Amino acid sequence: MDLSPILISAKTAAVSIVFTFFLGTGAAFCVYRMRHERWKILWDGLLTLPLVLPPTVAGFFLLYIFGVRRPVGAFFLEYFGVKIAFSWGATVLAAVAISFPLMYRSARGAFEQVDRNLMDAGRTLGMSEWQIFHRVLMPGAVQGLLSGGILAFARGLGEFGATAMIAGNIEGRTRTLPLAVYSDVAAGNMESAGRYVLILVLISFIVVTGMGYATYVFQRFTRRESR
Amino acid sequence: MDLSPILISAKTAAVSIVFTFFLGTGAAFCVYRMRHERWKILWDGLLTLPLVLPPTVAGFFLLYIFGVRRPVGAFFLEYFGVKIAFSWGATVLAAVAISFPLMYRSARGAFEQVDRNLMDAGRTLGMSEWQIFHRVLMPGAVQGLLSGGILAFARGLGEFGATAMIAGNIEGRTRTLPLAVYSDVAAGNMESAGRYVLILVLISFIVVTGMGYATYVFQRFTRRESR
Amino acid sequence: MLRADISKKLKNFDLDLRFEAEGGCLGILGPSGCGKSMTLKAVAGLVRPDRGQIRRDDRVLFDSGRGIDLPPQKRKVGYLFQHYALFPNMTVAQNIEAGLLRSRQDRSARRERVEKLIRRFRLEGLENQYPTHISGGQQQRTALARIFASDAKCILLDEPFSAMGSYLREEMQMELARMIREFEGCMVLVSHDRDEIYRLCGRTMIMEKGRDVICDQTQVLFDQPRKLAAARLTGCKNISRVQKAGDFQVYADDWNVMLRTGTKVSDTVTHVGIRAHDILPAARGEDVPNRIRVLPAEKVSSPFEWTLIFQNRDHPGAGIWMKSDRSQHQIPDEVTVDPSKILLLEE
Amino acid sequence: MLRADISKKLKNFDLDLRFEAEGGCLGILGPSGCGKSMTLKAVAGLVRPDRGQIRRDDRVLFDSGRGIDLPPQKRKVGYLFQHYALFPNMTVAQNIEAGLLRSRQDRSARRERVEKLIRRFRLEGLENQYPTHISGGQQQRTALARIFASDAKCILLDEPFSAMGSYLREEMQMELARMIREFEGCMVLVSHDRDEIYRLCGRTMIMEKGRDVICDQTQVLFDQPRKLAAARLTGCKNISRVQKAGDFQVYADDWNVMLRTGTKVSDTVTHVGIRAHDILPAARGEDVPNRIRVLPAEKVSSPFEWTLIFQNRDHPGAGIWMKSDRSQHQIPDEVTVDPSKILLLEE
Amino acid sequence: VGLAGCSSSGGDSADRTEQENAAKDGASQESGEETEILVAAAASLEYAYEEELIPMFEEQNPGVAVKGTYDSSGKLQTQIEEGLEADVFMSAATQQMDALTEEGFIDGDSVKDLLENQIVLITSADNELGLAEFTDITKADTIAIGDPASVPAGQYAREVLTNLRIWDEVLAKSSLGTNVTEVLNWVAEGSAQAGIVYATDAATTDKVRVIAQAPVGSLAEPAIYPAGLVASSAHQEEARAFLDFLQSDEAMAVFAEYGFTSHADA
Ligand SMILES: Nc1ncnc2c1ncn2[C@@H]1O[C@H](COP(=O)(O)OP(=O)(O)OP(=O)(O)O)[C@@H](O)[C@H]1O
Ligand SMILES: Nc1ncnc2c1ncn2[C@@H]1O[C@H](COP(=O)(O)OP(=O)(O)OP(=O)(O)O)[C@@H](O)[C@H]1O
Ligand code: MOO
Ligand SMILES: [Mg+2]
Ligand SMILES: [Mg+2]
Repeated sequence: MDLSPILISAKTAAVSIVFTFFLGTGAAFCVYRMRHERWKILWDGLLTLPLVLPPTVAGFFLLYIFGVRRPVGAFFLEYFGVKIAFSWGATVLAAVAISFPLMYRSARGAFEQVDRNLMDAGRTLGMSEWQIFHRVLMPGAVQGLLSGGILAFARGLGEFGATAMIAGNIEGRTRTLPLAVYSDVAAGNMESAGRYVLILVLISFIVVTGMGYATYVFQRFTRRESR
Repeated sequence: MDLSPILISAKTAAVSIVFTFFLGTGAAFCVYRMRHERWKILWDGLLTLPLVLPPTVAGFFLLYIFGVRRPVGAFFLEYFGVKIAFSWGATVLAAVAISFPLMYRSARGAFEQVDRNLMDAGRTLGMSEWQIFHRVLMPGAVQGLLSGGILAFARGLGEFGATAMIAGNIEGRTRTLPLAVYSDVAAGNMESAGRYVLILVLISFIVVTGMGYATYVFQRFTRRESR
Repeated sequence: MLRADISKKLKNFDLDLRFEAEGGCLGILGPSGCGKSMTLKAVAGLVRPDRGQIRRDDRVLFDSGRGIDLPPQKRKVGYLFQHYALFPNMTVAQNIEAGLLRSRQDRSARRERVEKLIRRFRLEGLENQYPTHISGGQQQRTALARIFASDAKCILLDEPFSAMGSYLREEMQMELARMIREFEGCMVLVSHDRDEIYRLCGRTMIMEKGRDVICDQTQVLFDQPRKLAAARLTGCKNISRVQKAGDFQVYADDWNVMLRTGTKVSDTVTHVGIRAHDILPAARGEDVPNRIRVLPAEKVSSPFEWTLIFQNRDHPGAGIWMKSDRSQHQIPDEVTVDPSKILLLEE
Repeated sequence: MLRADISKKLKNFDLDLRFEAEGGCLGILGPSGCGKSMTLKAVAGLVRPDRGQIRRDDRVLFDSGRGIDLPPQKRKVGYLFQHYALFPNMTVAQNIEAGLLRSRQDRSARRERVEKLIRRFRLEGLENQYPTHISGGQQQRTALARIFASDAKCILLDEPFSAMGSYLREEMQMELARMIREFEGCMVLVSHDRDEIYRLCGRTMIMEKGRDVICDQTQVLFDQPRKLAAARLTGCKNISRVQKAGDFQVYADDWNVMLRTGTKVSDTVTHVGIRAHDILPAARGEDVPNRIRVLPAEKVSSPFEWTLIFQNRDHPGAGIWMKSDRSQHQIPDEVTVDPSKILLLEE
Repeated sequence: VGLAGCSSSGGDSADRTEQENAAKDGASQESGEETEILVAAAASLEYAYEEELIPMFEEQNPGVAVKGTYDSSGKLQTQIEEGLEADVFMSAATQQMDALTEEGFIDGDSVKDLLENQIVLITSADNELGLAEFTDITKADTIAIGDPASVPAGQYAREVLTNLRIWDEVLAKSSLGTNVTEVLNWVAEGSAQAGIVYATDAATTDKVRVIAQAPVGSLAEPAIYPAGLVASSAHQEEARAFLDFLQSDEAMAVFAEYGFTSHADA
């Protein structure tokens, strides 16, 4: 069995979740800070949209944006000398694009349930908005963020359609586990496919239950005493 | 422009969200009711797993379960006279299978944050467990459930990989909007694809913001006064 | 009649107590986090004790030995939650009706019953309001009406007034007192507020860290707390560790004074307590026992009461609280305590 | 010095009030939901009034006319939240340090300052505890220490004791009284508990439905409430609508009695109030004014007080509350009120 | 009716089917009902079918409606095995058809090798690598080919390159597409510098340029598109009519328009 897809997938999932986490959280924060409920609802709608695009189609769009001949892709190539399409980076790009809405929505919910009085308290104490963000809001939302992170991680780990489109399927470079599974399944190599699926499922299972356990422990530590 | 994909997708999304909603909510409720934290975490992990499978691969698995010659498929055919694979029902099956984990996790979170005292109050008042479920727990979780429903709806509407596998891509029967978009994009009919994408995005946008607005109105109505 | 003898392992300590409530109202007084709510929840069947027995009248609700554990639905034990736990998605009338769902009455019979309860608990006009839109007192009445609807034979009240300001509290207590008189079953009221317990309960149990420290008639308990925890919880402001110095004499370590006592000091006495109201100003030269010279004090006044805190002038130590009527306006140089007012306490 | 004159549209009513606080502590007394917290939040810069002006000392914090609206960070106004709003993810020491982040001191200077405050607020030993693991009183001290750390020139206290039982409350009030004396800036204390206001505030403003009803020295306000809302909020239990029957005489509709008054009844008087402590038993045959024959009463006792509620025997009406010392044990047949104790009130 | 009988001219058979239909399904036709047949065809056939062939057939055969489902041949094979109720199957390679015939899903006698397709080397329209012949493919840094495991075009590409003895070298820098569309887009967008697809695929877009056809003899057998009847079809008559129609001259003319060559011609 070829081990490279496992490594690539692990790397991709690990790196992409970092981006997804920060982008999703950042977007959620921006919307959270908006004054008018109407704008919030509108942005909520917009930022959930990528979810509705079939990944393969989303992959096309990415290709039309980041392809070497397209403005953004050309820009990257010219000024940074990075070719995005067909590089390992593209697997990350695809995973981030596809899992973003999940992270965004979870983070929005998590922020919304933080006690606004805590933030107001920070303000009257003279804490800057940034200090309030990272010392009050983030710690208060941490559980929801973790749970969103798990969803996004799992989705990113299993991402296939967009990845194939923008990153290609180059063995040892961009062939992630889902691509390898697909290839085997399509060819009828069910045994090999089964092994890959097992690994995919195992990684995800370990991460998901691991995080679940961590959250549980964390909860026990800081939860308000039940009255 | 062929309108049938719009109708099919609308029907599929509408029906599948009903199934997803009840299955996801039901599963979440079962896990919520478990006594031991360890089992909960384990089931959380298991029920999140489908998310990690590339939809196309999930589609293969579904086909190997619901194909007419496979046990489950054969059973349905024999006892109910329904053929599942490659019928319109299969588009629903695919959408439900793929969007299930999103609904499940949202519902879990929603249940978890309902005040357990309310349920205990119901018990001491002699309400049956079923009455407690539908008169106390469900209304208390309704916001989280709606938000999860939105996520699941959007994901189901955009489902492509598993649908193509188990339902096929039969015009007027199983060709949903995502499949139509894919076909057009693949053929380079960007204009027609664009129109379909627009409709896809529009439906989802209307539903997502509509639900967002409904939730907002609902919140204003029952929210505890801010202290 | 309610009789419980339970033990259960908790996070920080073990719950391990027995008590009995018969008619009237039993008060449970204890500091925050001592396990009061846990105890009530065990009786109601919401948490399961590790060992023990709970009986209501002649029904066994729980018996670990015989493997009996009735579900809360069958215990006919009403529980007034600390913050009422009204269903926020139901109106006042619907909340009350929720208590009737057990009895398989038809709609019209139920509705009639609800109307009766609404009148009885003076909730007329609020039938269609949601709990968040009514005042704390109205919420409490709704929660009580709901319990009465459920035909409970025994009612447990968990700090029923903790969520209201003193503005409402007094009225609510009066109302509850009336209800207690009218109710035939037994009641248990949990609180960390001594006034509440004093006003409403015939008997009182003092709890500390999951254990029943002492249980007696409320009046007796407030007059003669006997236990350190009981003295503290019944509002005795001045407490000091003591050393026995004679049959009727102790030395109070915290205030550095020798005190004469009214009753004989047994060997088990470790502390004494003096209520703030029992510290009286001593007229200069007058011959009174337990005279203490005091330092200039902190002073606080409430509408009908004065509070002073001073220290022993000769040997400064812990503060001594004195409360008196508003009519007196002089800060005394010396104070005195009648030996009979000195409470002898065991740890 | 703090001076505010603000108005803001709220959901159910409009906030529209002006007040001034100078040294000492200004109390704001009002029923639940009347806009007390809103008012404080406007001063702190957490909500924005629609119109008006707020000044602290010689700084303009807000002026709708001139378009000035300082952010809360720059107002140097400390706010003690209703439930303290301690950061649950920070220890006591970290919470206090959060108040120091504005001043760009280095770590060691900050730490030193924190240690000082911990000593000053008697939080030694709790530095590394999380807020959920300390008692209500300790939480309050931590919240106050945090405000003092932030170098606030004016402190707003929003129902600082609402979260504790009476067991803790008294101690905490004492402590706060000391703090108020030591603090040089001005303070505003919001409460729906008259005792609290009475004990801690030199001046008091009464609020009702977003408006300032009356503002005066606390002592004066409690003695002569003058306004119906003020009487009710300062704890006057007996209030009745009246009709003027003479220069020194009114007819109380709710109790069906004629009452003589100590002061001249002006035409604007609509109600009278009588404090429960001012209702005294009338000895048989004795010639006293305002004598009322009463029906057998409800009786409730608290450790050092008795409460009786009776009705006019001749013309039963609303209940009349009487409170008295524990020492008296007889339920009277007739009661009396000194005409000078009858409070004349305007609506 | 034997298979041999069907090899007569398309027009004839179409007429005859029409008559048969009219006779057999008269009742259902009156009530406005149509017989519906499902054609499962390789994705590369979709445009020829949807835009021209199906409308043409339906016009000639009132009362018969044709639905198409298009995907990669391998996927369609799986789907037919799992119960896809197609009536006609047209694959982009003989492998899938042979497998299905062997398993009894396809009526072996009905299978006709209809079309041939060319395997071509493409680059994007503006590529300046200066490739001239098929073996120049090794000059490209990144190459796009179909996954030989599941995509017929990929299987042919592997055969050609193996015969040219450059398969390993090419594979090392190849991205294996899960379907032809992917391969085409990779090249068109410049993600890959060169790629191997069918001539018909290359013809669908002007963003790629055909460099060369696979050298003669590099394929043991040409890339053949066989079509056949699904054995379990409930509409044997109509399906057979469609199959016959596909062999008609006018159908062949349409296929030619889309870049295919008739197998008989080759
Ligand atoms: N599920 C649980 N398992 C174990 N320990 C618990 C659990 N829930 C609460 N405890 C602990 O049990 C103790 C008693 O809790 P309880 O709620 O009965 O206190 P209480 O006397 O009602 O306090 P309060 O006056 O604050 O309401 C607390 O120390 C708490 O930490
Ligand atoms: N964001 C808001 N916009 C409009 N109205 C509000 C808003 N928040 C609260 N209100 C309303 O303003 C009124 C005053 O609220 P506030 O919190 O100031 O009352 P409060 O006097 O502090 O009451 P409590 O004693 O219960 O704390 C309430 O009737 C409330 O419904
Ligand atoms: O829905 Mo996909 O395109 O198989 O990831
Ligand atoms: Mg409790
Ligand atoms: Mg408030």
